[in-house]
Amino acid sequence: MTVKVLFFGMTADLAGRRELILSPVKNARCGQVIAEVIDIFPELSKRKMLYSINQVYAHGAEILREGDELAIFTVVSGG
Amino acid sequence: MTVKVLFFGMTADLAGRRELILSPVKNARCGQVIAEVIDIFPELSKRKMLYSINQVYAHGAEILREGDELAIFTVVSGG
Amino acid sequence: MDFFELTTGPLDIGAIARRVIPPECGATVTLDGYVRQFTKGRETEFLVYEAYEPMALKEMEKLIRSAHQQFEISNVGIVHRLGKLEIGETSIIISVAAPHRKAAFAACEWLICELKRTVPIWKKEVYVDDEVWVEGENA
Amino acid sequence: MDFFELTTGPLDIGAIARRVIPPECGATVTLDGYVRQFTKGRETEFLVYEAYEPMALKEMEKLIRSAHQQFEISNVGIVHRLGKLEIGETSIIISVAAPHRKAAFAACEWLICELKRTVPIWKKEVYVDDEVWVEGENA
Repeated sequence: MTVKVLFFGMTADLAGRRELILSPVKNARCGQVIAEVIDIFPELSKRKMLYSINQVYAHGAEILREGDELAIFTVVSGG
Repeated sequence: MTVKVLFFGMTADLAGRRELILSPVKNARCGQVIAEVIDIFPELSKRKMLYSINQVYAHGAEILREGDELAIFTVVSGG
Repeated sequence: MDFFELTTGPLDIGAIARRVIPPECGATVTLDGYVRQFTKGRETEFLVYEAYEPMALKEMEKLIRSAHQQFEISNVGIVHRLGKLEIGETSIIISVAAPHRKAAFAACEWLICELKRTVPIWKKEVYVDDEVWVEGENA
Repeated sequence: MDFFELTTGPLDIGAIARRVIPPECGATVTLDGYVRQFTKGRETEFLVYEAYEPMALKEMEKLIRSAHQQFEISNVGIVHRLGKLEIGETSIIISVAAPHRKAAFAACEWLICELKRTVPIWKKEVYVDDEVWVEGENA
């Protein structure tokens, strides 16, 4: 299956890109895919990360489905 | 001595005027002058009144001086 | 800079909020009071505000001084409109700028509460067939 | 009517505060956040806000729904600006109308606090010789 990984703000700078298509194993958990992303971009491991699946905050245990949109970002700072 | 009495909003309506010049006895207290005003305009006695002397809230025990400005009004309702 | 004014013209909330902003501050909290169409189920045609103007300005100045003593705020702006106001028009704007928004919220809420209690301004509600000078709840 | 928007254009606090006013309400409380010139003593040149736009809008909608459950309020308007902002420009406006001002103050303060904690928007502070993506304090 394929999932789309999105980066914003600092994570986009650290990854040097805003988007990445990954093909994790079927029924991969969110946390496994995050670990895979950090392997590719080790700089990301230095920051406290938050993630969302299909625009809803995720905790890591969620199982990803084909076509899911996984976003990885630092603690928000709007306002 | 003479003091100027001012009315606002409801007290101006009840007194039918906005201003009155009174000549109380020397060293008259605020409360005495208020009582005198209420004798002239008995309608005023039906409302809870606040007063000020020279634009500062007064309690009634203050001694009035020549030329003082005494205002009589109902509980404020701005905002 | 603080400011406190009485005016018979329309109030511009944006212009007033902007005037209290100092360069080092991060947030402004603004209270915007306006003429209600219905009060206790009764339809208001329009409102008239009257003030004992020199005393009202003195009391507003006192409130601002007291707010600075109680809260860590930078600037306060208070403008109260007088005269005839149509439904939906703004009668009062209180804008408070502070380095931390918590103080701005607290000061703004305290200021409107105290202003309603102490500043000599009176509101007349005009109905189709009647009119009433409103008496405040606090003495 | 509630509304929540992201925009790259300048924000007009007066226009936004006015949009939340229903005829039966008496007060609007508006929070106006803007670009500080100095952060921890360092002079900011300008700011850039970036959002995960579809998720930010969903989170803003959730906040408004939750505010209605917790507070007796009529309408809420939230507009956050994105892109480049100069010093002094407004980055966010939250406007809450309520029959009683106490609820409007409480809801507005809760909304800005929660927005800063949950809505996926990031701020980049640009200095003369450096730039930093700000990381929020709450997780």
